[in-house]
Amino acid sequence: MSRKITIPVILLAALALPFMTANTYFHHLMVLWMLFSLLALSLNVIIGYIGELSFGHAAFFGIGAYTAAILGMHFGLAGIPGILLAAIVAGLFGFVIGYVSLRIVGPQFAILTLGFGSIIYTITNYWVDLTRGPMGISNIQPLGLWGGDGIALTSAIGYYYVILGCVVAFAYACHALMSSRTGRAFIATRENAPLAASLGIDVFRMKLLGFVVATAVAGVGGALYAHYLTVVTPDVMSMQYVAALIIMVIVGGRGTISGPIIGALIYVALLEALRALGPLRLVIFAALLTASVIFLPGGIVSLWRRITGADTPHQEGAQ
Amino acid sequence: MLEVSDIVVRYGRREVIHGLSLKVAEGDVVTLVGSNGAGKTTTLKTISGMLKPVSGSISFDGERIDKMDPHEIIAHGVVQIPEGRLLFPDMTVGEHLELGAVRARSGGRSYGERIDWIHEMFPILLERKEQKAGTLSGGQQQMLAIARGLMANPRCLMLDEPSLGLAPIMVDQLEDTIKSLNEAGMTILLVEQRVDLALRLASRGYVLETGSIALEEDAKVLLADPRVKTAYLGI
Amino acid sequence: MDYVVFAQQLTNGLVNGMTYVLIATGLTLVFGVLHIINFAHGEFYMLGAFFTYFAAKLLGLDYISAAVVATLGVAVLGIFANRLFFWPLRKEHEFTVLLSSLGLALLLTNGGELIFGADPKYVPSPFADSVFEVGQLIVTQQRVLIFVVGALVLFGLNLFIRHSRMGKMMRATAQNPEGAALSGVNIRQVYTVTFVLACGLAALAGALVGPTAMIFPTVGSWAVLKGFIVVILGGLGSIPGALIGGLTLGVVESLAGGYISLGFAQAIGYAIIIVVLLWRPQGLFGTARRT
Amino acid sequence: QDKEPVRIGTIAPLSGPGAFDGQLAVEGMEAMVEIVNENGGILDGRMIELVKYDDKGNPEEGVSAAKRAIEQDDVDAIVGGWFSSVALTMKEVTRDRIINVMTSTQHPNTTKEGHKYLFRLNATSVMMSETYAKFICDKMDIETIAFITINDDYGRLEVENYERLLDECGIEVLGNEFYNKDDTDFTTALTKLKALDSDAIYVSAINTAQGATIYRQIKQSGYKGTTIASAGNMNPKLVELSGPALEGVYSVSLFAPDSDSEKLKAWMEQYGEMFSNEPSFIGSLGAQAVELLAGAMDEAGSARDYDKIAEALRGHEWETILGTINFDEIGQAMQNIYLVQVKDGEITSVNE
Amino acid sequence: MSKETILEVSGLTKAFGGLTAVKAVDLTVQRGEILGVIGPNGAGKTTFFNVIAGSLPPTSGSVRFKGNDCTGMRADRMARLGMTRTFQITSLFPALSAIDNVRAATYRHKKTGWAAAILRNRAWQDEEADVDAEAMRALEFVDLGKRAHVNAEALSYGEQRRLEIAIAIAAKPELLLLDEPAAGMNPEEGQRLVSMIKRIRDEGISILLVEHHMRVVMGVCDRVAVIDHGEKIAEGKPLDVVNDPNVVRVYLGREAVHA
Ligand SMILES: Nc1ncnc2c1ncn2[C@@H]1O[C@H](COP(=O)(O)OP(=O)(O)OP(=O)(O)O)[C@@H](O)[C@H]1O
Ligand SMILES: Nc1ncnc2c1ncn2[C@@H]1O[C@H](COP(=O)(O)OP(=O)(O)OP(=O)(O)O)[C@@H](O)[C@H]1O
Ligand SMILES: [Mg+2]
Ligand SMILES: [Mg+2]
Repeated sequence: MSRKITIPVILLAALALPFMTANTYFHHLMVLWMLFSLLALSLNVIIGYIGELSFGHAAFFGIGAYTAAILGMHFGLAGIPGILLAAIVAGLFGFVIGYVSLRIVGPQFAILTLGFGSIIYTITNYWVDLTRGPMGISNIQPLGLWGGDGIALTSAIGYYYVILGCVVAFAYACHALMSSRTGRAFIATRENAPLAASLGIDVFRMKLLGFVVATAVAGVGGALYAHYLTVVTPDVMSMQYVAALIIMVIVGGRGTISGPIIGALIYVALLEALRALGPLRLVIFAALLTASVIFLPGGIVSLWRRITGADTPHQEGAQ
Repeated sequence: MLEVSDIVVRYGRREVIHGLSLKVAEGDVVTLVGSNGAGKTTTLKTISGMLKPVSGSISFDGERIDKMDPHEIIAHGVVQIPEGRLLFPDMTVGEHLELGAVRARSGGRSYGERIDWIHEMFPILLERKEQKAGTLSGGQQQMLAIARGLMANPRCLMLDEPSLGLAPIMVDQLEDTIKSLNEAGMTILLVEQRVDLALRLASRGYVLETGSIALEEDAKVLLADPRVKTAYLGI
Repeated sequence: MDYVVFAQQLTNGLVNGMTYVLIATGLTLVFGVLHIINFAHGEFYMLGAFFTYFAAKLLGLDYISAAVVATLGVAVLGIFANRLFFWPLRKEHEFTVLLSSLGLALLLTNGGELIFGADPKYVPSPFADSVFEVGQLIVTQQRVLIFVVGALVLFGLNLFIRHSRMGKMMRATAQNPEGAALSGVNIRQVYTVTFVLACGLAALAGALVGPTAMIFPTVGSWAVLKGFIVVILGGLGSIPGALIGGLTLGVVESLAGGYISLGFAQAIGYAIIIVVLLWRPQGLFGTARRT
Repeated sequence: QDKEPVRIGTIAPLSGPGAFDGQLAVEGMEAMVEIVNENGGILDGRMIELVKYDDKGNPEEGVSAAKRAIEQDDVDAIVGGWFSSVALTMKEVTRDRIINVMTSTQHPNTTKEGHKYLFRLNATSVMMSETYAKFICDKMDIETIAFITINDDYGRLEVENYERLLDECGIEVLGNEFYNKDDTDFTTALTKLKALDSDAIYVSAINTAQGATIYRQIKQSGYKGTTIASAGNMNPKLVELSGPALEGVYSVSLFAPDSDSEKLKAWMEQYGEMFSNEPSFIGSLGAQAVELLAGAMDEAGSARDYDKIAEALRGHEWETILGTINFDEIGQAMQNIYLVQVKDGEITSVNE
Repeated sequence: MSKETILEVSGLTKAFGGLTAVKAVDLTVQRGEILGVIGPNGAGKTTFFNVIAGSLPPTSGSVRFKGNDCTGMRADRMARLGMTRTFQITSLFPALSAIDNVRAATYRHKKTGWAAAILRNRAWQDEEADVDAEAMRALEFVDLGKRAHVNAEALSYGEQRRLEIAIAIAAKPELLLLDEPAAGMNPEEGQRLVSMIKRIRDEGISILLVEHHMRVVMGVCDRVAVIDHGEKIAEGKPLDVVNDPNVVRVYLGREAVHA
């Protein structure tokens, strides 16, 4: 099967998906899937492309959500300008935080992002005048074109298509990145920073670029989330979301485009399917999660590679 | 003493050693010659237990060692000095020597004697006893790697490109060291890109080509063999 | 009067700091030796507290014996955790291992909720409510116990890592596993010992800190985050670093809470860590990573 | 008995930090369901069936759960909204679509911005604090007070209310410390509060584990003044966990376990048969929700005619396990508020 | 060939705490020249490279490259100016295939970025085709054409060393710093390396070479400098240097006979 066939087929399937069922609850799940796909893809830029771990990604998601909520609340900007502003604000935070912390790599970087994330979380909780504190902001307007112009998106299907559009656009951008000189510089930086530098790659700038893009896209995700759920609380910045996103990226397959999307699907679908199990739900989920990690360390996408026989040589047998 | 028979080794699905056999007699110096990627390092790693053969057997002193873990093999007296040194950058020279002895074979020189012997052989290691290995120069690191291996009190020492990165004067010294180790009764399996040097030191040599033995001869004969001359010595 | 309050806050900070230290040491070991970010560490802390509770309740042991039993029990669990969740992944990318530990953490928390019940529990300790009074300073005996045991454990562990043969093997494995294997280090044994020690330390922390608050199956997630911060602040894999890092964090939080704002105390703690890391990326006691 | 059951969706935190509260709530509901079903069910023999959903104490999960209940599982009514943040979010999903009885949430906006099918059982924090403040002023011999408060909407409202109410009656508020919902150590805050040397410390804590820790640590800090427990959070587990630290402490509650109401006794008996936990306030709210829904559906003659059910609920006073209750226009319940005190490890109501 | 100075190092010193690894070294490289640097283990050669290439800041002294003062300039900026180096300890992108390793190295002299890739415009298409062709040529240059799709970590040691050279030349530097390129090669391969280096020079690239294989040094170098204990102790024509008794004593030993 060549790309030329599979990609249009998958796109058509994604477009047709909502018509498979009239059940609006499934539509809701599809929206969540797309939303998480967008977020996981953005985190994948950090984890998969620049090779660092960020524990602060949910904070940027939250910043986007709050920006959209506050703009909507105070200025009636509930449309495209609001989303763009959410991206800009989240990206600006990403720039400042990235600028400060990307000089440091590895676990130390992860903890720096955790620190920044927690500070943002704490401020969100305490700056009641702006954010309404722990109770969050509810009754956020639904998404419109420019906001306040009467066109408002209320159905889950509508959101599904809007977010699907974002996911497709961003996935394509990631694909283009990987087939460009800039993308090669990303990968070189991830694989061996000193060597990359000796080849003329400005390692810091590459990382910063990746980080800002990732945080801005997370901001878009946050804004869409806020409009769709109409509520945002500081909880969206909690470690729970960070962990969920990391799970999606790695279980799906980091550094790939289909991986995070599949990871998001599995996350949403599995938790839903296990709902019937009651208290056992999360135990089974955790067991499946660890089993998948242990048996498919390269993520679900590596299964595909295994089946099709595209072998990656890989040390084995030593003690 | 060391007998490798018909081993097959794979990395993942790729088979890189296809039924290789070799023998090293007690007290001998045997060298393995082959171009880049022929499988020399792979062979040594298999003997030392870092890789497991898919089939075939390896025995040392009549005992099967191919199912053992590296630390057990070391305890039997088979020690590999790895290509690329593999030191512990933040640990001191002294600690390396101590660690070399964690699975030392019993018998032979005592711990203290070995330390003195090594310091005599490489005085710089005594001088830099407290320095961290990561800050040693390339050549100093190579000496430390050999010293660490010797601390295990080996009977059969496998050296993988020991001259790597050594200045000519140090290579001389290495040559002398290997000679004296052998004279002291140590069996040596040597992999060395300086084929001339290796064949000078060895009594027998195996020529390895893409994972199997192409030639097995007396070292002197190989040194004179025109095929070896053109393929490996560049003359 | 102000003086007394300050001294009391400082004492509170030091004791809280020591609880962080206890949690962080096991983490720093696994982190330092095996380069594993073990998200499940907090869950072993949780298990330590719960095992103490059940050992006291079901076996009728006194607090000290229960704590010892719990510590040993969880240390043994460390063997299985390593065998099933970490050892098989030793050659995989660090993020993969991290996810495996995250899975283990979820498994233990949710399994704990199922088995132990979701209701909070209290680990009874005879030292919990009795206090030491020094002048106007008041500290419970339990807190004094935490401090003293913490200091002793740290001291012992540091000696072990620096000078024992196993400690050296652990450090060697940390820096070059392949080189260690070729020097005769039994890597598998190093993995096992590291996890046994780390889990035991986490459990000991749980058993000691348990009686100062209520326990419930999700306490671990709090513990692991604090632990990480301390580990990074002090320097990866450094035991003295964990000590200084933990105490610093405890005192900073307590003074920030006492004199600036309680709600922001944690955030201020984070801010200080950020500043320290920017100044010394390798942490207070860490060695710089060579590239 | 083969009529289709009436299905009530219950959305509660069944995992995560709020899991214990969720468990108590659901147990309370199950005990009441059992009672109703044993008496022949409702609507001429239809049994009640609970469909449980976990919201993890998280608004987004709450939304998903509510959507699933309505759109996928097609339940007849929803009981939920234990945590304010979840309640505030969830009500937007249920808005004008389904009967939604909210339970323990105390946030005024739950009903202020509610909808035509939304009812809330718990008193708002304003109502609670008015009663409680009066008691504190009249009956307690204190002149100064300090607060230790959870930093969430509930806690913030509480301090706001009490600062005003107590000030009006001449009790001076010396200070307040906010703590966070994941804190486990309060010595720093308590050291500060102790230094204020107030006659009383008011502890605002919803979470049982945190509450018990605070009470214990107050005792351990050597504080000698009066401890006052926040309204609506006294429960047997808290008493058990806090040990002697809670002895003699007052609180107000909708639930007085020693009340002589027959209905309450029956429910507590049923609860004791079915579960090992002690019946709690939060459980009694769950039970009351089931009781009210059953009654209103019977009266409306339908499980689906929400206008009629809502009308029935608003229509008159109801006799329930917690005594008489009636709802105002926006669905807010008016209930009895009891003053309770811990005596010999038992929660007893204080009869004036 | 015109006598244009491409690199001028003067008084370069680098100290690590108490240890001065490089002491006031002066050195110049002419355009098109191959200059060898030899010296005993631990003499400070690698440190010298690190300071010139911007991987370490110097303690004192100056580095001028193509007439610009580049003292203490960051490694990536040096690289963009046209100086590329290899590392003594093999340094590759281990998880990437050999060809991807080399592709990454073309970064310096390519222009189109992410935006062009999104638009898939003409410039991008042409450049990608160039990148592939250049990468393949570099691999073939070092005889790794057949191994193009093998991951770098799966190559044998000697192959990895050659891949490093391919990476370095794909960056199209003006000055190439090679740190022991022949390590891990047998004499025959060393001879092939000699011709390879000569061919690189013939493309107009100047080379600074650290090497212990005297046959390689003698085979390619126009001039040789000797460093011992951080100090330059000799400099000149290869034959003159190897006959310097001082050099024989500290460095060559018995090899002097063979050289
Ligand atoms: N980790 C690995 N994964 C997959 N293949 C490998 C791995 N290591 C080595 N190989 C392959 O195995 C073959 C033999 O490699 P080996 O390292 O044994 O060669 P060698 O004879 O030691 O060469 P050199 O002289 O260059 O060191 C080579 O083709 C190499 O590409
Ligand atoms: N980061 C460092 N910290 C302290 N000392 C160092 C550091 N790097 C190198 N050294 C010391 O500086 C001296 C020069 O080292 P360098 O690596 O430059 O030697 P070299 O000439 O390249 O040797 P070789 O031929 O063995 O590679 C050595 O004594 C080494 O121990
Ligand atoms: Mg080799
Ligand atoms: Mg060097």
